[in-house]
Amino acid sequence: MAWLIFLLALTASLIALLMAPRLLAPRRLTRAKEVRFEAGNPPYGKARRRMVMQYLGYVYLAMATESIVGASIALYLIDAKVLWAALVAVAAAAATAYVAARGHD
Amino acid sequence: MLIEHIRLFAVAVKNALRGPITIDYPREARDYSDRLRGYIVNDKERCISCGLCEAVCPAKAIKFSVGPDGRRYPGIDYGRCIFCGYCVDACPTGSLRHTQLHEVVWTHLNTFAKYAEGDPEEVDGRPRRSLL
Amino acid sequence: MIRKVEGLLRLAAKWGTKWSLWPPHLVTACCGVELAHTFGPAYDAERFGVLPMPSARHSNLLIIEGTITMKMAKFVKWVYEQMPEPKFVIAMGACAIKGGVFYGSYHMVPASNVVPVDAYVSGCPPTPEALLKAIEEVQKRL
Amino acid sequence: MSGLAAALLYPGITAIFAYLLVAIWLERKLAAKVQWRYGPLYVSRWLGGLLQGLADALKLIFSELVVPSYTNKALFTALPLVVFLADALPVMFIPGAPDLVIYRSHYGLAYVLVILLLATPAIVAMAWVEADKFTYIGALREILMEAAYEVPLALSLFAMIILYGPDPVQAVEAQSIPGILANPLAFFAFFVSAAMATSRFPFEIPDADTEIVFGPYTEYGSTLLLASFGANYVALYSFSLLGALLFLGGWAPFGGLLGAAVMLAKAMLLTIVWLILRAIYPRLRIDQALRLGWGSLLAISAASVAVSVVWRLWLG
Repeated sequence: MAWLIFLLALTASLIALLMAPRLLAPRRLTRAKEVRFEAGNPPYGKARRRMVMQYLGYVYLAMATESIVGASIALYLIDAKVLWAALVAVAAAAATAYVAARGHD
Repeated sequence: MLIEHIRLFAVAVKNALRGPITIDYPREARDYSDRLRGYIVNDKERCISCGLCEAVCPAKAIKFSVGPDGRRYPGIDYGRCIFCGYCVDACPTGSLRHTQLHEVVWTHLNTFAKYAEGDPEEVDGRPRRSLL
Repeated sequence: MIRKVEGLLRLAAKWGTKWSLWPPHLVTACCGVELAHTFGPAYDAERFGVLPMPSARHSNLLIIEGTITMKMAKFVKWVYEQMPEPKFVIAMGACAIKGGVFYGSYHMVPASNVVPVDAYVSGCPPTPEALLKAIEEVQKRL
Repeated sequence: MSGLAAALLYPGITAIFAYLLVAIWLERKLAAKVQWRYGPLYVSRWLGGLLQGLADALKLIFSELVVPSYTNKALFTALPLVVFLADALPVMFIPGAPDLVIYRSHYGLAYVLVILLLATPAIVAMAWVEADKFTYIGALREILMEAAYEVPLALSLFAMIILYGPDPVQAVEAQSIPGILANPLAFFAFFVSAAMATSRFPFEIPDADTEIVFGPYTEYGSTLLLASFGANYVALYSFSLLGALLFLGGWAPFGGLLGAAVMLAKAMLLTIVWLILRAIYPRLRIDQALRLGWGSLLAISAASVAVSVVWRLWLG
């Protein structure tokens, strides 16, 4: 039950925190506050532009390696006898990722 | 490689133990030189109303106005004064002078000090400290 | 009872705002150097809880550092309007008060024409101690 | 009863918020000390400015909450809350003392690992909803940082799981010598990847305030800033509790209330080391951080797994 109390109390305190300025703080909306912040300039152009693809390889690498490592940990937790298989999988994944990341620059 | 990082940590700890060099402003004051160009005051007895200060002021901050005794005295607008000290240099009798007061803060736009007289309390009583 | 709670809340708001004035980075002219000096180790404005913040959305103290030209006035106004509500302004330097040496120039705007100013610091540029005194002045106002 | 105390006092909510205030004060104070300054002082001179965090929090509570009209307003206000929750949830599984645990689970460490890795997607979602140019760059950097640290973090925790088992309460009892001595490589990998995860200084890349205004937190004023940026410090709290538990022996020599105090002291020690990094290192570029994460850090964390296996074989 403690976890439920923890979650509820944490959520309640956070919501109270977010509601507090609405009740307590002065409000005066202007047009400048309504638009997005652009370091003192009036905003122009689109905010979401084309992503830098340069380092995307690392993200793919992370997804691939992470899935193998995660699966190994999960399998090890389910059955401790597969430790050796898990170790081999992790070692192979880490070595592949290491070599792959070397060639990425 | 590792030695370098350990040295970084050592430098940080050494600096942390050295203690602050900060001038604890409202309790301490920085030891400026005596010739600090601060708030400018005028000595009415010595002023001869010659108008040289008004002529020389680069920011045109000095205006003359008629005082209670019928003579004209300079007043300084601190909204424009840049504390350059030209008026003090130009003053032939030395009636204008700088004080050590340099924290000139106003809460209103009425920054004109008429007749530039008086003797503002100098920032004394606080320990003075040089920076290094 | 309700009035007592209200008074207590107002007191807490004032106390919190007093010791936590965060200026955004808006350096308009040369007085920015003295501002940097104020926040550096020598004078350390952080003793008063004044912490420079990068975004106008987080800050509540606008320090106008020196000359505002017509072009810059637009952005000063914009930054001021983007700041959340309890907000204070310090105009620093002779140029920001009435124009200093540029008085009467066609491109010169006094700070008080752009935003409501709480404290003026004279000097060209003012010493860091003068700026700290202005910050104290703003704190006294709360 | 002890569960209730754990949920509401330590390591639960009171401790989280107290830590938030103390850690921010401590960070500013430590950085100031190294830079020969005083740091926050005048707010409460007799305490060395300890109330600064409280003053900042009060200021943020009493300042206007701006929700820009171009965003999805519900998500805009809800996502900082999600980030805060995601960073605070690992505390649920980490015991503060032998029986001060909010949710006793046999697989506690695995849950902690999963939840710690889930915080970043929440931050990315937050930055995406804000739809600002700076938050967008911050979100991209956040994704890349997670790509850099998640595998070393998982591997270093895997090493400790092999050594002590996945139950956090038993992990302390299993430590005859502190984990930092048993497996220093795992501690190093954990330390660096936790610094990456909470954007401590050499890796303060997503919210680099000199480059991109405040990264993912640019648009948030008022208490939203407290919830979103404070979440970093809550993550730091989770990480330092976890580090104290796994590597410094938890409440080791004692038990009960004294044990809780010892554990908190160890966690604060770790926190101080993480915080003082701000005064020591310059910021890395994103590609340098990625190369570090996929180079030496990956190798070290893989080696730490091998070290754990050697320990297991030696001990039987």
